[in-house]
Amino acid sequence: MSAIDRWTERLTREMARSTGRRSLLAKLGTLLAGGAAVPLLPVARGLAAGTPIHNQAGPDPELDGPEGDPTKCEYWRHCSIDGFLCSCCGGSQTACPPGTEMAPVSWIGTCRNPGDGKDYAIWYNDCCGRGMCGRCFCNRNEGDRPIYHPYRSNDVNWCSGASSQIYHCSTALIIGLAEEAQPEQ
Amino acid sequence: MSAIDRWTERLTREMARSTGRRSLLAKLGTLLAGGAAVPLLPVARGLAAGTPIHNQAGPDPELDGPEGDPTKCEYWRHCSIDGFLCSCCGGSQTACPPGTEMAPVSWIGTCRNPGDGKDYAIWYNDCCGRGMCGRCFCNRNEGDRPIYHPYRSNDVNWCSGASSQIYHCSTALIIGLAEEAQPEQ
Amino acid sequence: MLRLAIGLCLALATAAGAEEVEPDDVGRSLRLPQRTEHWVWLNEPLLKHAKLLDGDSGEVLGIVDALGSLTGRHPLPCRERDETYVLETFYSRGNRGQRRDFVTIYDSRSLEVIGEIEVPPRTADVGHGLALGAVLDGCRFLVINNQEPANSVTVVDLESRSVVEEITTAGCALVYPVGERRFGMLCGDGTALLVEIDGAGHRRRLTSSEPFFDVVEDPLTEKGVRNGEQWMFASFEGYLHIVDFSGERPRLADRWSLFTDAQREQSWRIGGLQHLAYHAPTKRLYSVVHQGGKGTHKDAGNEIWVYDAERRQRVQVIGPPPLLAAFLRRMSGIEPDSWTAWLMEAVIPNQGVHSVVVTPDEQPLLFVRHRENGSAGVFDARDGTFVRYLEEIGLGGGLMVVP
Amino acid sequence: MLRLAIGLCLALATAAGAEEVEPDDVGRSLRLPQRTEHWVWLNEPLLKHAKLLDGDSGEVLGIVDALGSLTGRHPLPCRERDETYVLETFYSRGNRGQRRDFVTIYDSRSLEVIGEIEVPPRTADVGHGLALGAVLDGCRFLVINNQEPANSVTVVDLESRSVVEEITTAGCALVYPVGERRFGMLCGDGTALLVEIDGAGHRRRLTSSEPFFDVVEDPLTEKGVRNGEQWMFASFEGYLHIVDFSGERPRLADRWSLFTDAQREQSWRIGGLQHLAYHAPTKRLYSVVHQGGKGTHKDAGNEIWVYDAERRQRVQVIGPPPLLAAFLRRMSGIEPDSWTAWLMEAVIPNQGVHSVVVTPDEQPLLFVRHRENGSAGVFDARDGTFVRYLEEIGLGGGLMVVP
Repeated sequence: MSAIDRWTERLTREMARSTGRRSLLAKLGTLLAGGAAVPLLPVARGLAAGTPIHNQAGPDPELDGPEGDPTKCEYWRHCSIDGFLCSCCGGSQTACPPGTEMAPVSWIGTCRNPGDGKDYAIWYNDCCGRGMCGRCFCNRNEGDRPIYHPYRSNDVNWCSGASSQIYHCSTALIIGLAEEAQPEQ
Repeated sequence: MSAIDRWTERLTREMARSTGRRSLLAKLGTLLAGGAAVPLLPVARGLAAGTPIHNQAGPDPELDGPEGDPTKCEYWRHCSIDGFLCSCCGGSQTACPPGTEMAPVSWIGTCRNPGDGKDYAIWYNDCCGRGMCGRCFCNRNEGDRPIYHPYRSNDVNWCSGASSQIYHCSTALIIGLAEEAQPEQ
Repeated sequence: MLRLAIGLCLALATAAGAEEVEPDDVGRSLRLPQRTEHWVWLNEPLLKHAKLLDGDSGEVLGIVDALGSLTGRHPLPCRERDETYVLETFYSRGNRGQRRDFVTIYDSRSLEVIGEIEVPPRTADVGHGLALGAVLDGCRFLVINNQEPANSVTVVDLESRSVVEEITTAGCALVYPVGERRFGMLCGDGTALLVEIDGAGHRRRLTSSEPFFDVVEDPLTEKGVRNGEQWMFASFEGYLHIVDFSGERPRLADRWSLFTDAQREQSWRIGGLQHLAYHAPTKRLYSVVHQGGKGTHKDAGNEIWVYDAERRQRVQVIGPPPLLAAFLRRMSGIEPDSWTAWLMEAVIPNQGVHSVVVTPDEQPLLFVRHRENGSAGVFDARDGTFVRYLEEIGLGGGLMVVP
Repeated sequence: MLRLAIGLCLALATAAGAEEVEPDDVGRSLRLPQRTEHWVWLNEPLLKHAKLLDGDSGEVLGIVDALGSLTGRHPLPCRERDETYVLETFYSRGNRGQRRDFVTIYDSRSLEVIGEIEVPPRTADVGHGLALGAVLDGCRFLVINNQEPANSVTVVDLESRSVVEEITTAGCALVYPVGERRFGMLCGDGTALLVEIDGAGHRRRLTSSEPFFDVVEDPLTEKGVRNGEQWMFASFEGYLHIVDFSGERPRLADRWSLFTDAQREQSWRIGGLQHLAYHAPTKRLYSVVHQGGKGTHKDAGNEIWVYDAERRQRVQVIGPPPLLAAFLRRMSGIEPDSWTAWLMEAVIPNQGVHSVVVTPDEQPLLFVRHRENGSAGVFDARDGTFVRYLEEIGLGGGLMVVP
């Protein structure tokens, strides 16, 4: 078992533990290309079955101003987002707008929550299957990397795993605390 | 033969005469609906076979300012146009942009040429089969009528007769002199 | 390889602390909240969709696609079935290839696509986007205006989700519902047509009115508003025509002038896209007007005149908000209360509005919209107080539908 | 009926007079004029097409569709075949249903669709739109970057108009042509990959370089520029990497800093979309730069630095024009020379540019573009003189391709 394999196994176990309720089916793998071991990401995750009634997750209660407002680009979870904010499109920072499908794979950012000063790992899952929402375009690139480093790249259309790859808007889900800050911090 | 039938027959003959080179296949008809004789238009016309090399028809030499400039909404032929000006999209006021198809039917306007003070009948043929051009949107409504009076209605997507009904831009072709001015003049 | 592993580790980690924000569930999509009377659908022709907004909050609640026409056909909501219908045209190669037309069926609560009905590929495509399809009362039938080659309508049974038949309506166009199995049309000979279908949706009878308007000299705009079994249409010259479809044969029930002689002399004129709105409980008629000559019947209006339709009197004048300045401010990323925003509002001309719609309830909202940049605003319809802008609706579109 | 006949008569008439303007021919479509070196393709993601413009006149020459991706994939022109290729994705129901991907083939002179090649429905869709497909030298083969599930490329034979094969390139992405049957890629382990195909387009050999950059600490942007068999990539931290694909194995041929230590201290940084451009005859490198921190590698630049790439020295600084003010002026319908236009330019901040491209000829033009509103301008690349705005390109898009 290579170092990478061991690492992905540990990661999978830890993610499953830390995310609790989620039915976690993280698929991580490696492929050999040109003799170099390179991780094949993104992370595929299971989807929660429930479709809640309208539930605007709403602003972070402990934060004032745009850093606590999920309809603003300055919202703290948006530090590596690239797209239309689902909170402006009938969804929220954690759920897709009515009639759209959350893709099971995403890119990952690490953002500092000004409320507790901690760094959180964020999944920027895209909502898919309907044309561009067009509202609240936001592009911030802390920790963004080129597409040859895909799970860190916000440029990729992350609707790949959904039933239609048409992009509608982006969410910003908390995975858990991050071990380290962004390279940028 | 009804009055309308005689009228359409005369119209067809006169159009063929006045337009000379065109291979004119004007199809005019009437249909009975609810007991009332109502003309079924638009006029279907044959398409000239030749596809000329780039030939920006260009401004009217005798006219200064926007009234003589086919890329301007104020151009005299545009008095009843509704859409993107083909002159701004790689075409001209008389020819479609490269790769698009001129629909064989159109609505009809009557515009006064400030160069000679005469009223001309204008065919606003749409160019079709490619998405909206998006440049030089122009809407003028002299003589425009609602869609139950279809061949006088610039609101209709006149790509109906083309192989794809996707609208790209609009031209403004001279048919000949008009017998009467617009009701608006 | 070590460096690579470190890079990967940056993103993900265990969470042992007690105070941190809880992890989120993955894969959730929202449903709509409970419907209120203050919702409105706004089309967007460039993005080819329609947005559902709440007039009370200004928030976007959801979006449905509307592909393949000039304007993006607006949604056709049906309360009895909790369904929303959109007429769409698809080509096998985007803008080329084989054309197919569909009624796309959405669940009105989840906005999920729950079905489709293929219809003859002749659905009318018209820039104004109005009265090209309608759900008849009771939501059993949907009627679509076809355009090519001759005028006709397609009758769709929404219960069996199938096409019943195509009825030729040569010379007549547009669909104005007046009952469960009855709808009106306007015709090129200056008449109105009443189309009646039977319980299965088949053609029962077509009945024409007497000619009552002049399609050349003073035609009726297509932008009528409904009042029960009557429809009100304004003519280009500003006469309101009340067409009654309740009897065996449609007829002009009434006709009155929206302008006094003095106002006509000052060139006041109707115009716009959805330039009329009617609020039945208060009998208030809202009319977008401007000063202009013939041929300006689609121009935006810089005033909204409010009439008591019973007394046939103008009772109020509402001035539209500076929608273009608000639109450009938002596009430029300028804060609403800034000096620059104030300057933009002062410099950029108020271009008026093309469209008005009013909600049907007792505390009605009046929505207004400018079709060229799609910007919109909300008034209290009772007293004409401006309530808010609807921000970032899109980049174009002038249609509004109260579901 | 008389009134109706009069109405119809209004439009059409005989023409007996001698002086009137001649009737026009119906049904004509133009071909493109003779190609010059100063043409450029500009994408438009909202209208989902790309416009071809003449930089000398500022005129739009023609438009091709580009459906089904975030940005509208840019055209891939091929001079030898007089063909232009666009990668497109179509769904059977607009934004839903079955996905099919195609290479749409245009005649470069008429912009007519003259063919299509269906390809595996996995073509990569990436916001920046760069290096996702490329025509190899000589125009025999087109290579497409796939994205899902694993990294791979599809090789298309343009002569037989068929897919030859899919080559797995796990961990490596993007396509940088370096010959008739050779192209480079960049990889997640900090290496470059050389892919060689045989005369039929089948996989011949994949060869990796030594690792030469750090994908976490200082990755290379995807926005490289070609110089023969070498590609130049800037790293986030502003080091230019010259990667040589001419040998058996790709290698880092050279690496130099775009900034002095003093400039680094002032936070000068590369950034944008197509932030590099290279003019081989004069060895001039154009680089979009701004002052900012880490994470600003996609931000627009308010300066364009011109380097002599041989001497590795900055030789000029070009300041971008106020594109946003020009864009909003045009949208507001305000005349260029008016007081209002002047005021808008004074009030609305200059947001810089994201992209630069340069034409390859001896009198080169430098095109610049801001991706958020799609506005563009033209400079004389030799002396940095501003030549003109390219007006009304669309409402978004930052890509430019010189055909």
